[in-house]
Amino acid sequence: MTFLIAQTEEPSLWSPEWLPLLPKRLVENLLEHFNAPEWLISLGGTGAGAATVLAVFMTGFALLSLIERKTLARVQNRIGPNRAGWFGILQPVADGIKMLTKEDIVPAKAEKLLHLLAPILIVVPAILALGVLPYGKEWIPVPMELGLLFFFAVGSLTELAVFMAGWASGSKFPMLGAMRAISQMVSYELPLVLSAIAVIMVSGTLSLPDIVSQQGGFHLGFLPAWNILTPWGLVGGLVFFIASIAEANRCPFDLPEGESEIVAGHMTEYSGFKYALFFMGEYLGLFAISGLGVTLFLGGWQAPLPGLDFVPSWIWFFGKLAVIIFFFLWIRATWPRLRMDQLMRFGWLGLIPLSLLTIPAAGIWSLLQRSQHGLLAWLVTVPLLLVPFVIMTVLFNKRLARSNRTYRFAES
Amino acid sequence: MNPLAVLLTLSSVLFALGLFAVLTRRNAILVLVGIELMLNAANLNFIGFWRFGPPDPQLTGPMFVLFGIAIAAAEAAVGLAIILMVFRHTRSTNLNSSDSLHG
Amino acid sequence: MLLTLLLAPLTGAALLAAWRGAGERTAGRFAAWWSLLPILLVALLGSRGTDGTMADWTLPWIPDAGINLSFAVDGTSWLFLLLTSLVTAFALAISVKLGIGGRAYAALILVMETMLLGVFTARHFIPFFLCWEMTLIPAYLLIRLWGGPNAPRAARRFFIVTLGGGVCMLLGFLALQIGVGTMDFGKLATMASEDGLAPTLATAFAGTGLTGATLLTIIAVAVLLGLAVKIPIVPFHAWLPDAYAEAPTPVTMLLTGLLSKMGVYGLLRVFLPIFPDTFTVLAPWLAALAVATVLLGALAALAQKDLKRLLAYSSVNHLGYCVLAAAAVAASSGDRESASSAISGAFLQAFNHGIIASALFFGVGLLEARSGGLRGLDDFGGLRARVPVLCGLMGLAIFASLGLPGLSGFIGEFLIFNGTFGLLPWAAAVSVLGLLFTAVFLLRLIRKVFHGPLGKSVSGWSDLSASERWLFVPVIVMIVVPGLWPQALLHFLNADTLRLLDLLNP
Amino acid sequence: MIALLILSPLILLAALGAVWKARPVHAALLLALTLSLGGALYIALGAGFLGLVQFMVYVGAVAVLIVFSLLITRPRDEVEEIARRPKSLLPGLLCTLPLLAVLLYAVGRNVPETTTEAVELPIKRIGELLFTTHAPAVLAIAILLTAVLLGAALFAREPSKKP
Amino acid sequence: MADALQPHLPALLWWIPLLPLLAAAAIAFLPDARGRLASKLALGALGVSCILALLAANCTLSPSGEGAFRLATATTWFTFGESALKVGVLLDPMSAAMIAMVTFVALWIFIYSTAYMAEEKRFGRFFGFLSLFCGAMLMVLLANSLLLLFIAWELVGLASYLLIGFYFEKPSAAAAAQKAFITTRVGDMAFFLGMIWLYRQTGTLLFYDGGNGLLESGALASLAGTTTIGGLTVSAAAALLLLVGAMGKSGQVPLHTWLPDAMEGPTPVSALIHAATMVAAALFMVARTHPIFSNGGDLTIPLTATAWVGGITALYAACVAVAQYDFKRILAYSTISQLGFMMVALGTGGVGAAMFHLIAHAFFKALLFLSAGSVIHGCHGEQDIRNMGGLSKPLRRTFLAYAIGMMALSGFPFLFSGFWSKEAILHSAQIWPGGMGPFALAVAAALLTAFYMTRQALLVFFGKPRQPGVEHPHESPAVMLVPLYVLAAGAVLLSLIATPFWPWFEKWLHGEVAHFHGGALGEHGAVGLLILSLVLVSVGVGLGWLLYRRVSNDSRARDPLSGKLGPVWGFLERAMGFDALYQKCIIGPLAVLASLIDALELGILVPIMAAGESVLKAFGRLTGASDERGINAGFDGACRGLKRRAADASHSQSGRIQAYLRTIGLGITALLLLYFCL
Repeated sequence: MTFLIAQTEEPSLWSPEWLPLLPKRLVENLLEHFNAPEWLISLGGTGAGAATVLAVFMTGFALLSLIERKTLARVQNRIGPNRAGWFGILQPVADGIKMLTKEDIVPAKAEKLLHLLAPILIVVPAILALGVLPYGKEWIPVPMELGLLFFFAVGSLTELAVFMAGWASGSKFPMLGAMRAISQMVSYELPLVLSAIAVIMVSGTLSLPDIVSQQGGFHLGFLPAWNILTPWGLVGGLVFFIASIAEANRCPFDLPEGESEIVAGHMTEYSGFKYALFFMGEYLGLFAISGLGVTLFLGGWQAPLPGLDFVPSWIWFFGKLAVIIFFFLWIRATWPRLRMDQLMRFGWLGLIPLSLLTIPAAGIWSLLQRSQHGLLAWLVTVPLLLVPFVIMTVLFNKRLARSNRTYRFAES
Repeated sequence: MNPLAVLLTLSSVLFALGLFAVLTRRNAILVLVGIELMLNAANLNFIGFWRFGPPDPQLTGPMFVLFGIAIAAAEAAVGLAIILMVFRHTRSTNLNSSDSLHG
Repeated sequence: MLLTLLLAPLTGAALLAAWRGAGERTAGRFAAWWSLLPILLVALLGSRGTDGTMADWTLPWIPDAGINLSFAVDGTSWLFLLLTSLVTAFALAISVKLGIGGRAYAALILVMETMLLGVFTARHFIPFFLCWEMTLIPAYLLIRLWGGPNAPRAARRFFIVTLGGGVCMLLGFLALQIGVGTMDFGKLATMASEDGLAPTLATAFAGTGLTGATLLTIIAVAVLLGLAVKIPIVPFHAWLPDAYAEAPTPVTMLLTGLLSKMGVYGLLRVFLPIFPDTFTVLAPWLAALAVATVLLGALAALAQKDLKRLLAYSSVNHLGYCVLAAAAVAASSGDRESASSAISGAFLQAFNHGIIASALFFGVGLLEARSGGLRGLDDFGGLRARVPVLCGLMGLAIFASLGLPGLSGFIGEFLIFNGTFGLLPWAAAVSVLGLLFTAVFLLRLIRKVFHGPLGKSVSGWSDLSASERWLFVPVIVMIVVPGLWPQALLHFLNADTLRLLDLLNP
Repeated sequence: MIALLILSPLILLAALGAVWKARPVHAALLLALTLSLGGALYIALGAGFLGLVQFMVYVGAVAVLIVFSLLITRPRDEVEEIARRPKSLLPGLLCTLPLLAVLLYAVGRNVPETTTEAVELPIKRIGELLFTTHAPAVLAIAILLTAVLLGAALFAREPSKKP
Repeated sequence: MADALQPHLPALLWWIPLLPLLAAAAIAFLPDARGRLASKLALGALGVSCILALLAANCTLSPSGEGAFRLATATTWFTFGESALKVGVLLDPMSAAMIAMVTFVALWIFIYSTAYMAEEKRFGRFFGFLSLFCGAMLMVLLANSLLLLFIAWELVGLASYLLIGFYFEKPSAAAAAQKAFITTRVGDMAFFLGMIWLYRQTGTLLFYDGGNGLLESGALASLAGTTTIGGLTVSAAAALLLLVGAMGKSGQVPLHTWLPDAMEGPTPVSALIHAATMVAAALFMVARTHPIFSNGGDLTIPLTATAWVGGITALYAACVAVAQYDFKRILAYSTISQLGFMMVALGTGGVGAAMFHLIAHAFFKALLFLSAGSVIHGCHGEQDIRNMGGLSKPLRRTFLAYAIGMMALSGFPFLFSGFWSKEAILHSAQIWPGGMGPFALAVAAALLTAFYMTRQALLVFFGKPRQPGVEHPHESPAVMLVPLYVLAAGAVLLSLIATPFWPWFEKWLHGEVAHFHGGALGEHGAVGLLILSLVLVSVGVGLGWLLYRRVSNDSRARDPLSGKLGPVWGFLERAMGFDALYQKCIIGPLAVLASLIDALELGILVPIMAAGESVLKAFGRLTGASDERGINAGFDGACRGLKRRAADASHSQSGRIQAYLRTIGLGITALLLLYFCL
């Protein structure tokens, strides 16, 4: 691809910072040793790097599926899976085996091709998206200049995939689920992108590594210069994370697969490996989106406090990722599910206006920061965001209070 | 052979196809599909001329494409909204079923 | 900037017109808040410094005829813009308070504001005249639809008479367009100051066989007629008392506070520089008329029983001073100091009278609202015991209006008399009687309405509510501050005054 | 060049499908495919930014919208046969083919000489241009989009229940 | 001390009037409930400015070698065109003495009021008005610009209006207030014209401006240089106008009618008006602009006019005072006549004498009014002296104070300031080259003064109570008595500083050092004058004693004098019918004129308008009709035809978009083919 960033210089092979890149560089060195052509080397390297990432996140996925159940159990005063292995550590493996060995059923009225395509199209974008995130100072699987754009571009494929799944299974519930899912995704992608735009405006670049490196350094010597610690960043970040929960179809926004209402949404007609793919796709998507959140707002791999740089940067990244994901789990464990109309209203009347607000705020911010009016920037942006927020919450509560249920997307 | 020629051919065929869809499709939404195709053909031309034409610091082509895309999106949104409205009245998206303007 | 200012109220009107389902009060409130926008804009304009034009905007309209919609703001216009925006906002706020009007009403007032702003900034006759006449339509409707029992007749007369004046003015300027070939105020003024007007006219209208001077005089008189009706100068004031009395109080404020000022403005900013020589000829007559206006206004007010009519005549009387000043300036033969004093005085008087008169009418409106429509001089009595705050505030306005030093009314009158005395001592000496009579009838008002034993109709009144008091606050500020610190207004005027004088006697 | 030669037939096929396919949903999906392939083509031509934007907008938004509205309006004639209607087919062809002919004729007639060295699409430059030279256009688009947002919302809102 | 103060003096001077004004402004925002606080504010402000005034006066004491001390500041107030208008403050011995007196006397009047007005509902307002009154007065005294003086002057008028009309529920009070304001405004307008005239002539309104001032040689020369109507010099004309203004404010004949009515205000107000503020302002103004009056000799027209006006007023008021029954009315007329004295002094060049009499008069007149107030207060609001009597026992303390005041006023010899000041005035009138007229009038007035004061004293304090209401009066509280004694002390002690033997005051005004020399009596017939005034006083008092020694105990009994005077008495009682005269000759005709004008408007202008209107209407109907008949009909017909045609044409529209599109497409194709074929 023509729009890759040039890779930085080669340090010693075993430094902790470079540890995750080990397989990639091993493959490259090997190929060079057999003086393979340039494109092959880069291809191999990239493949190896991708493999690393994939491996990491597969294990992450496995662990998460377990941890989630454990956490939920804790919150709900249960023990959770504890049979398979020590503290049920082998539970994911067992699940995997079960999934793979199950029969793969395809409904008679289904459209075979699309039905098959859908799960793949769910997983692929997630993996692609994971490819462009900067996990560490040096660990950037595919360092792309347009990383952010790319992320969103491939992310937008998911909706189509979901639709395929729902439509191709040719039965009621998947269809309803798909419709819900699509409407939800469409309406929550907007705040996601808008709040990201604020970041782009301030950092003036689309490449994720640059965005992260611009969040380096500390205010007042100890406050990390992450975007989340600025007024617009705070608002934007919160919006972003809420929206990302919705994008990942997780509680409290998990209507598309609300078991109690529509069996499993668009995945109803799937089973066995395809179902596993869906499952995996969702978790990878979760990783990807929260990883992006970390990158954009939580300073990516930057250390939270000065003097902690000796810890390899990617550890910080994953630490933050873990925290975020734990929050997601927590929310899921504690929050009830929204209703469709509430969901829509919240998205359109709550998040989008707020995220729209962050853009002028960010503009003013960067302007004033550039002209050395730090304090003024605070004074201007905080009320700019706070006042509408308060007003909005008031109105919002009013409207929510006497809003009765409406079926909008289930007509005819 | 000349890449620009290929590109232009491609775009013209795309355009023709789009036009065909617009003229023959019954379903209003699919007419919209045709329109999108035509717009893309146009964009393709711009890209092509920017890419293979003389270097242009003003980036006229890409710019135009950018705006074109934006407008296309807008057009799609409005179009679909209108179609939905129509659908609400005459429970169909068949263009011929909405001919209340006939003389 | 200027364009924004001009369009701001219009936009408000448009929004109101578009906004179905806005309840009366909502619409009124909206308009009132909206009308703060022009004030803000004017203030911004004012922050641009006062020398030369602060802002201008020109749109060629009929280039062949050299007709273009050109507007510009200099210090003097700025003062009037301020007045317009303030009084309009005040009037709108009060309409809400008095529960008058609704969407159409508020929208009309806003339209009127735009037109007034246009009049005070126009630099070419066509836009000037357009705005000038366009103020009539809203005014007519406002009086006609929201006015008192005899409103239709009053409105009709007001409309016809002022329109007649307008027609005269239009004819005059058309003659200029034909004769001299331009209606641009600036051009005309420069031509006049190089006195190129009469000869060109003579050549243009050679057919009539009249001398240039005569033609010029005819034209000038025609234009003057239009202005005189608006100001109004005796004996063209017959429409005024009815109109003022019948119009709803806020509209009366606009009429006296702004529409009459258009006349003064036109007289000093348009008529004076374009027809200096003719004006010098007319000056004695005009001065006589002005003195008549002052005295007759005051005496007629003395005879009134209806508060609104009384105040209407007092407006006539006060504007008489402005006319007097104008006449004096015209008569000035290079006595710069007197002339500048007279001009500044006239403008200040116009401004302050705008504020004070609207305050007074507001007071009357409040009285009406409390007494259920009564507003006779003898319907009240002893109010000061019952509603002291209202009386205190109205008293303030009244004393300002009779030119008590330390309040805004005085400076204007001082400067006017100071200027006039240097140029037309007799006129000044005689019209000082006017000041005396003003005091007489205003104090009589106080005695009959506020003092004496408590009237029957007055029992069970409540004093001003908090919101009403707040409404008065800006007025008080605008009355007291210029009185103590006239420079605040004057430093917007001085540069223009000198420029005007340079035009008059180069 | 290679990318071009590989992609263009695919694009054509997809487009053909989009035009010809009887089932609306298929047509829509194929449109999505066409457009994403177009995006790929842009990238191949060096306009990565545009490619991604195209992908995002068309696949992420337009295609989804179309599909979605297809779902909402389950057409009665789910399968609409074009072939069954020569009455509209013939004039359609009659309009399209000559046009195509003319276009191809024009293309074949004179193709300007081409500079084949790879060109990069500098994003920063795009940004600068957007907010300097094309600022008015950007504003216009912004207003247009806002209007569309509101307008679409108003249109698509179901008629209020209360009389 | 004084030197330490010098640099700050200009700023300090501004504060003297500003403090009470600010207090007034603050009180305006206080609710009536906070009356006490208001009074404290007013008192505090006035007290501070009193101290400041004394300090300022102290600065002027040290006689500098060259002439009197004078400090004049000038700052630009506003600019019109190219010319700037300056205002400033001026401190010289005259103003220093005045501010000291005003603040001092007013302070005690304030204190007195706190008790006197205690039951008043609008207690706070009252003090607000009082502060405004004093502040404005002080501004008058300190102004270095005729304009500033005029402004303050008008404010004084306003304050007096508010205070006289304080009991506005009483129609008489309201009327009195209006009368006061308008009558004085007549004068003010003259003042206004005179001021503007001076300004136009000299281009400045500052009194002293380092040589360019109004009262300095340059301006005076230009004023004297130009003559106007009637051969008067401008300065004479302007001075006459100023004089009219002064007459209005200080109630000189014929503009005096408001002053007796001003009694409608609360007693402390009367005290203030008559002693310290209102009328004094007028006198002070004349004194201040005296250089303009005397511009061109001691016998200029304005001076003569002043002298005569003063004399006439003095005698007139004294005569009227004889025939009054209202306690305060008598004092009011006495004030008028005393002011007449001062005018005489000013007219005859005795500025120092006038000033001194003004100050002395301030003290004892304030004293008299306050004790009158105390008496009225004691008698539960009784004001008619016929109903009083025998109050000297129950109200002994008040009586003492009153007695001092009364003797000072009627000029009892040697001990009392009134004696010396009157003496000085008579002296200056006597040596005036302009004739003996004013002198004679003043002498007569002095005689009558002694007479009517005796009458009042006898009727009020001696004999027996003639009315049940006043049998058991109660003595006033200390808060009201202390001011009486302070003022009484002042009235007595002032006599020390202006005797012919040691004319300290006179010298101070001129910035010279006063030396004691006993031989002062020997000079130009001072002895004669001394004797004369002794005679006058004793005759007056004696007459009074004879007539009113034993008045019948019946309150309805006719006045002993009325029998002797016959119809004249009634004439005097009606104050020589000025009010009736004005009612007939001015107010009535004015009203008639007004209604006439109104009638004319309604009768002539409006019909003209209506006529034009109806013509227009007729025209409108005509054109309207023609439209209906002619144009519209044809137009409608045409339209109908068009409609029919259109209906036929519209069938070709199938309403199907794609059909249209196809048609268009086919059309284009056809065109293309055409193009390629040709």
